[in-house]
Amino acid sequence: MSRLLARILADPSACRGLEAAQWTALVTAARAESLLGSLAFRLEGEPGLPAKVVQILEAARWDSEQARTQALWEAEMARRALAGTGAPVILLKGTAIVAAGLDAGRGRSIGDLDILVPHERLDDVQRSLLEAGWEWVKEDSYDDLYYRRWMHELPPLIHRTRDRMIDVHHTILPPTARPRPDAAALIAASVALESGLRTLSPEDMVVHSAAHLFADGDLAGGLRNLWDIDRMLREFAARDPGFWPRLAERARLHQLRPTVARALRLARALYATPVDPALAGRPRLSDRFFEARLLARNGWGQPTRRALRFAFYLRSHWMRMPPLMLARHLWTKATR
Amino acid sequence: MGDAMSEQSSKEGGVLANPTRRTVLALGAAAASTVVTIRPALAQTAGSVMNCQIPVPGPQHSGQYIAADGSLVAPGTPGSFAPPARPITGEEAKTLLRGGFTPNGMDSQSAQAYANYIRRLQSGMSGFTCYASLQLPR
Amino acid sequence: MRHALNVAIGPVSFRVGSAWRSPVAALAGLYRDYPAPADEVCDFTVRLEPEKPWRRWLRPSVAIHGDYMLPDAAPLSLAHGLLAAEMGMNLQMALGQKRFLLLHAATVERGGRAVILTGESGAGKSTLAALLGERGWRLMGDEFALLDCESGMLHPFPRAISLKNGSIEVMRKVAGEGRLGPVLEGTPKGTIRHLKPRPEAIARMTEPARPALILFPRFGADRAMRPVGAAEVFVRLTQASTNYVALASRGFDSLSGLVATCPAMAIDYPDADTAISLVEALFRELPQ
Amino acid sequence: MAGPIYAADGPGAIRAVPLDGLVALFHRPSGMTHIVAPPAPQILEALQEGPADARTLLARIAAVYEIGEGSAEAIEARLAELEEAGLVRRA
Repeated sequence: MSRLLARILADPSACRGLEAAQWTALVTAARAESLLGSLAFRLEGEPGLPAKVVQILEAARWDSEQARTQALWEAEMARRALAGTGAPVILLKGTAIVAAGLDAGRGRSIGDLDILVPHERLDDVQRSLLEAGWEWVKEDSYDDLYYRRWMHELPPLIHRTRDRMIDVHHTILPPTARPRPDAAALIAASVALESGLRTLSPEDMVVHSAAHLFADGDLAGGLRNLWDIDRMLREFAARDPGFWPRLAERARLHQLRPTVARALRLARALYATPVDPALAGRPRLSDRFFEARLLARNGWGQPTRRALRFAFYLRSHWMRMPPLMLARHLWTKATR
Repeated sequence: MGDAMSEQSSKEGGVLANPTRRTVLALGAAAASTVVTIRPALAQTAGSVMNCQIPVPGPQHSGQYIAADGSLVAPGTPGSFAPPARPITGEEAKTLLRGGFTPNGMDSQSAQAYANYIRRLQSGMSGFTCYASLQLPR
Repeated sequence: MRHALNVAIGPVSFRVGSAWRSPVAALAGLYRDYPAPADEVCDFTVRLEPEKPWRRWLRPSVAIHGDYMLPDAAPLSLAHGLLAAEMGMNLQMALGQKRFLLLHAATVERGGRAVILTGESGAGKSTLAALLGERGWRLMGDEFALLDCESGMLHPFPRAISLKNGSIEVMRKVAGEGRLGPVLEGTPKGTIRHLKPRPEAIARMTEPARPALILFPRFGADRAMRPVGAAEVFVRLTQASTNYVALASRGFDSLSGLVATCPAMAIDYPDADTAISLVEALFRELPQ
Repeated sequence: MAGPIYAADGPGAIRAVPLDGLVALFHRPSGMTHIVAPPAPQILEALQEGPADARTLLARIAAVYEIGEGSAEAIEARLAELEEAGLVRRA
């Protein structure tokens, strides 16, 4: 069912002629992949939808509108809390996408607030957030040490009255990952929004999305992340003919050229995204596995392809940590 | 209630307080709170939607003991209590938090410590949604 | 999934899938008289499945999954599969309903005007609504009231009423054995039996009504009533709603509209007859 | 000594419905609902004239209302609460 979902997102007219049971399955798969809001905006105005589908999609659009308000408000609260530090505050992921008014933000579900700040300002930022009502989610010295040493972000904080989490990053991949993105360059190229908050440059947003899709997890929620990439590539390329060469240049700078290339190939395969063939490179056999993993969900919303999922889960740990460190991490988790 | 309300009800922005000149306004004591924010409630539906449980402590901290104030401490710390043998059910948690009967198999002091642990749960921790759903409004 | 059934309750439809036959069979029995949404798209999907693959056979336990899930939900035993299906549907409503403002309340209707009965669980509103449903009122729902954000109308959600412990015998005497579902013993909420609403309530399940009166019933105290102020009603209803905050301005507008137009009373009652006479009296006093 | 200067969102950011003595506010930028008691609505109203500190706000309010008991400190405390709720911000 995920394949049909991807096809309809890419080409809404592909939904014509679906039967009731297929619609129910499509809605369920879209919910499971956090793509119902995006689907709802893609199908807005599509003729001949069943009345029930019209209602479900309309409610999904309202819901994503509310998600957008909440995300922007949380960003504004962080801006107010951090105004005194003078540090640049760069929005990442979903909040950045909606704050920049990008097409990818239409209907997008948004979870935690993710921000990027310069590494040397982490202590100031942390102090100001704690003063403004954010609290550590868990008090645990091992976790704290683990984050400080091995992670690209502070341990998660949650606001005590608004119950919203914030992830404060100082770069976009853990220091243990093999690619080493240039955090200073990310910050230097960032773009100011009217509010004073910032987003990454368009090219860096795509690079970050690609890094996040592959390196920072086991591809859970990958279909949604790839949809972000599809929308951004289309929008940025249409806006600016210099986009593709700059994307290639930034991908190289952040040591993420193969990652970006793979994201481009997958976007092209699943969402028919027009991509720069030189940057995308030649298809690789392993692309098949990634494609299958991204589509591993049925019309009941159940995950499928258990073995493939597990392989990707192992891979995510492998990529984040060198083997010795991984062993030490799993040992500590198991024995404390 | 009806009529007076509906006349006033749909004022957009601007005239918040509908003031008549020289209405007496008490500013109140500095400590008196005047803002209540409506927060999401799974509240009263708890019983009808779920049958939840709270692991004490959560899986990430298994093996740790619970101090009287609900914080987690190393096993065997004086004045602390061993975790319960099984997760606390939503129904039991409700009773515990009200300070009512002690569920079977618990003594009252450890029950108090568990209740304090549950009160300290925060979003993102195991059992939090269960706890949040038990917060009956007052 | 191996076993599946579509169920429509009022304006909402569910697709319930199960790894076992028995929960779906029990559900089909209970909802036999409801119009079947065979060829309709369903709003929500519920999955009753084993937590771990081997739990399908070995000490089977039913995990409640679906479009919307709660991480802390504990599985139920297969003998309580019907209850799991019901909880699964309620969970979708509580977490996923965005078309209507969802109030945790029972609703009854007469002459096109609806009475909302709300309050904490255990206040007796479910049984009270079920009794009113046997005495000339149309039962719109015993658990959820659906307030339409555009029209301000209430939509019925007349699912089978879940009777607990003592109220089972009370309702069996009034409604008879024929409309009762199987006895579920030893559930987390005690003994449970479901009661099918009267045929008229089911036949009119897509017909909305205008809200006319809000009541906060409380069982167990001496007969008493007091008007409830607008601010208190507003706050209590936000807390009785699972989606008030999620609906944002639509929730605010429809709830403030409801509070502005409906009088609200708290009623205390020592027994069912007193409660019914209080409801009847207050309803008669409403301006036409 | 002048305290901090506060500002509120412009008109249209808030929808207000009186509820016997209290006011329910829907704050559009946050999507949140607040129930507020006097003098919070009056402070928000007075801020519509422009950013101000507690002392200036007290003067603005006193031009419209007979001030009962209370002082600029009370206004200061209310402002802190309104700031935490996101209804006012430091200018």
